[in-house]
Amino acid sequence: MANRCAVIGIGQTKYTDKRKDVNHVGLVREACKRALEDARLSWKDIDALVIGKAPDTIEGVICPELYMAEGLGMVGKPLFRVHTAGSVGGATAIVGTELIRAGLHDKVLVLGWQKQSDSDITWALSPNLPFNPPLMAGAGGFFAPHFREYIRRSGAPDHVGIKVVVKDRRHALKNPYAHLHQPTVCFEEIRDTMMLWDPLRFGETCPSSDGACAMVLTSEKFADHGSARPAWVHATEMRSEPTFMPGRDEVNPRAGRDCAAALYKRAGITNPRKDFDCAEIYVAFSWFEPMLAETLGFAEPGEGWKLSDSGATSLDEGGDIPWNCSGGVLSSNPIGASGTVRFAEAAIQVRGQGGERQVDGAQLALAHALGGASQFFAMWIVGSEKP
Amino acid sequence: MELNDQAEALRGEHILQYPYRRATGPILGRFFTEIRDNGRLFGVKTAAGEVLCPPVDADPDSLEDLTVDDLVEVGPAGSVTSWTWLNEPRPGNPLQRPFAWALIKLDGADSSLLHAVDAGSESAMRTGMRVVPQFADERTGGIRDIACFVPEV
Amino acid sequence: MREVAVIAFGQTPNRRRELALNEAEMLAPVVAEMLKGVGLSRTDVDFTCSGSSDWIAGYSFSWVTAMDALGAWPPIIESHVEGEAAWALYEAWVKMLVHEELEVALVYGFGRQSMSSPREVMAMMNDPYLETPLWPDTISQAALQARALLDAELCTERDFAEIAARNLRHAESNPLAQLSGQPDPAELLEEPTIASPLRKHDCPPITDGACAILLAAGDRARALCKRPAWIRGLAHRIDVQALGRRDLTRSQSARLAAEAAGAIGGKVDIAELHAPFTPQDWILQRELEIPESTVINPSGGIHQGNPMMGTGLVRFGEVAVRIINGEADRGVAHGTQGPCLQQNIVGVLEGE
Amino acid sequence: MSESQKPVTNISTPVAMHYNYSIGAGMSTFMRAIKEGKLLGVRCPDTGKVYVPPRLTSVETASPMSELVELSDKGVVYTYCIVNIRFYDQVLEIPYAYAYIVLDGADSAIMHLVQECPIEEMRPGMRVQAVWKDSSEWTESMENIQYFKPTGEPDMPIETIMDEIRRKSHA
Repeated sequence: MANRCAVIGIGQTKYTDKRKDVNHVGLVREACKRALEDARLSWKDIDALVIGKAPDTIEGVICPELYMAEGLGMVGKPLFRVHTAGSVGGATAIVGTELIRAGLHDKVLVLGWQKQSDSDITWALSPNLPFNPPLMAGAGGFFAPHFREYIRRSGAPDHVGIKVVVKDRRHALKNPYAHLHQPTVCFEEIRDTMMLWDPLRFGETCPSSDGACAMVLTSEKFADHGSARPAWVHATEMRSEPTFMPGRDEVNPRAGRDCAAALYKRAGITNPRKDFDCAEIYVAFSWFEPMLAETLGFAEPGEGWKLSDSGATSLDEGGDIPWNCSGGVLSSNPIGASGTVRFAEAAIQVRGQGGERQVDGAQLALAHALGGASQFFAMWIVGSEKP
Repeated sequence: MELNDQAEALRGEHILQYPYRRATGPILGRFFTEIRDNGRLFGVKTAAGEVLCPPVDADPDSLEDLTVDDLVEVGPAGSVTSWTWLNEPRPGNPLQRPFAWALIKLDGADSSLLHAVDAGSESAMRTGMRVVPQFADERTGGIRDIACFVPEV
Repeated sequence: MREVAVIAFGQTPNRRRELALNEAEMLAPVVAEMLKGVGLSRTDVDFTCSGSSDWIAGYSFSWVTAMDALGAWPPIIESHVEGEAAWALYEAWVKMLVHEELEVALVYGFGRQSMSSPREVMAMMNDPYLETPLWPDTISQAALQARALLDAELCTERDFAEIAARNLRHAESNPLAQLSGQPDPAELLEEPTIASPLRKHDCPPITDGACAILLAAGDRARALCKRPAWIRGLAHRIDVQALGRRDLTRSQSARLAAEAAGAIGGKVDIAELHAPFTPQDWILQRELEIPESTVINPSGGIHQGNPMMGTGLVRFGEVAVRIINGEADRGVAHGTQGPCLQQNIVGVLEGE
Repeated sequence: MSESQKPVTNISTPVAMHYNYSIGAGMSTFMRAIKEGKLLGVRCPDTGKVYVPPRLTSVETASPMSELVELSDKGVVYTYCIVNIRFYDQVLEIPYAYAYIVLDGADSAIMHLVQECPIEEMRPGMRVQAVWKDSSEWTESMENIQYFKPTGEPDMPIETIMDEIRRKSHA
């Protein structure tokens, strides 16, 4: 039986489009210091750091964590870099968890970050390689055909995507760290934004953010050290599937279904909608919410849009299974950190630290990160009780 | 028809380029500003009393944040602590004629800075030699505002 | 602690330029052959982890292409490190320590350095504010370290040439080696310097290649392999990066990693050191306290080939195969990344 | 130097890395054929699925694939997107449609532009055909096909087609 692992400290930066006042080291230290303070630990107490970030083309530095090692307090210690595309923030937390569970370390800092403002994300993600010029315009263009296929298959009405965005952006108003704070956000405002990648409007896409999110993970011995009760890691799971598989179901990827099934089995979850108090799911574009609701077992195939449409995932509407109380990726997207933020926000809920975005009495929460062409999945379940 | 895995593959020129622009944070910002505007070099003084040039954002011992108030002037002259002679400069190097890369400990500093030394020939280079910075004619903010170092006369 | 072993290793021939195949196409037959060698199929692999660099490949998410070539269906449990694949081995090892149900793990690394100029590409691994804008190349940086050793009178250029000659000599018995030979160190010293005091023989070759390792746990390892190379210790540490902040004659992080892995003391039959430059080989021998009797780099070391980001993983593979085939009982494998041995990983492998 | 300049808060650090990029065996086979006006796929020995462009190994089973298949330049639209935004380096007139197109005889979809079709008439299941550049301009590039256009043939049941492809998968 592997050791237990707890989240005892969480730190985030305020997500924003350009952090003009800090360099890479300054940005990540801000999140780490807040996590350490929350954990009531110092830099020197940390045994190891696991750091995640999406492609090194974004900052134009190969393995920037190497030059940042000293500023991260890791000289003479183990520093480990993960990169699994958009799911990396989650994969990073999973590696950190396993260092604890394997008994190799007692106190591990996990950190996801991205400084998108160093370059341009559309540039960084467009391969533009010889012989095969790209046709789609950015990530939204890549996923839009999948959303169209979902809509065709499920018969979902157009307003559901808009409703998801309004819900998440309203949640964001309760989260001081969220990038987009749009006090007037409403259905009409999103509906009237430009249809960039039909069926996806500008308003239904995530922002491009600078930011970092850190968590202090510890073994059971130090679980009560933090300033709030620990979030216990009940289970973690990852799955990947190929990009260019003929007939791959981009709408409801098998990797996601398998990942959720294995995760739920580990934690004894039989009915995710009922068993979880809330969930932080990687919804970078509006239509991912209903699609992922099906993939992750919150709704039957074809019925995910009804879950979103019913208000079940809304904190404001008193939904029974609030999704993305933090505002989600639709409100903040520091790519390499976005998965870590999901994992951290789930922990915030079960630690009761959510402030205005807190789900009353949350005891068990699901977090999910998604990468590549909806093909990389990283998930964890955290709870207020020991597993 | 069979797929051939022996034939020479097609090749094409591909350039991965972007004009990255990055925030410096306060300490490096002041460091570059002083070079650009005043031709002065600064290091940062740590709690242990060490002066690090180039400066860093966090104290290496305590890991506390350092601030612009911890900056102290160093140099501009310094000594070479290690060097190598490059007969064929590489694209983007500060000098496009044979030159030395050197680690340079500026007077008053306890650590060394990496830069180029325009010494004319390898025989002019030795560890411990004294060098002074030569600033770029047009300074825009950044480490290249130091064009190179040259032997102190 | 759960017992985990290397049970198989495979690599492509190390080539200056692979003309026909891309990374994924190079890797796939290596993995297929390795699995076949131990009688496993793709679906027997419980965890997959890789190491690579997008800036070497020339585009973002380059490792995904490799994963596609290996048949990731039904969906697999998979992860990736940006950087040297020896750290992917570390992730796989940790994963197997935790999860009893994971019995077999596949680890691989690859790179096609020939497509670009590695001396410039790797300059992007430095401080992007203070160093990369000057584009210091990897050879010049290593030369600053070499000079520090000479200035401290710890060793001589002759020592560097001897290390190169030793590697090249060992590579003669390695059919996959890129470089090999029986050079006279004195003659090597007559060559011109590239970045003084380093000469061509002191530097790594530019290589296109791929490599893969198979890990297995406990009795599964014993069932699949007559003599598994058990991982008795595995640890990694990092130093401050700036060369002007380090004692370049040392690699503190290599020593700390070796101590944590239990590599210091005890019998070491063979050691494979990931020293891209010959002076670093000398430093590593000292930091890892490699005994006189140890055969260092029986594969040919860096002269055998440098398929970045797999070169460090190859070191683990080359130690493991010599344990598996009975040539050695206990060996030390080392991987590195970052300028001048900034970050180091050390493993101790042993046969039963 | 001017004293009135603003303090430095950010620096410019341009990067331009040059690659002599090699596309590998599978893609080279495809591009060499397209230079002759042919579209090639490769058949997976385990699932029978035809991949376009050809690859050396199956993404599902990792088995080597070597049996090349010449494909029609006609196909059916699986799904698509209408793009109303110009992005980095993009030269296409907006709005434009690009679609996942399953060529006759293939199981994997290729992505390409669909034109000569009013945006509102785009639909899954629509039959389309490649519009080639003049053969004198053919090179080793996907751009030999300017775009796809509707053939006017009756639509195909895309759901059934995709289900059939999925049924070929192992496990």
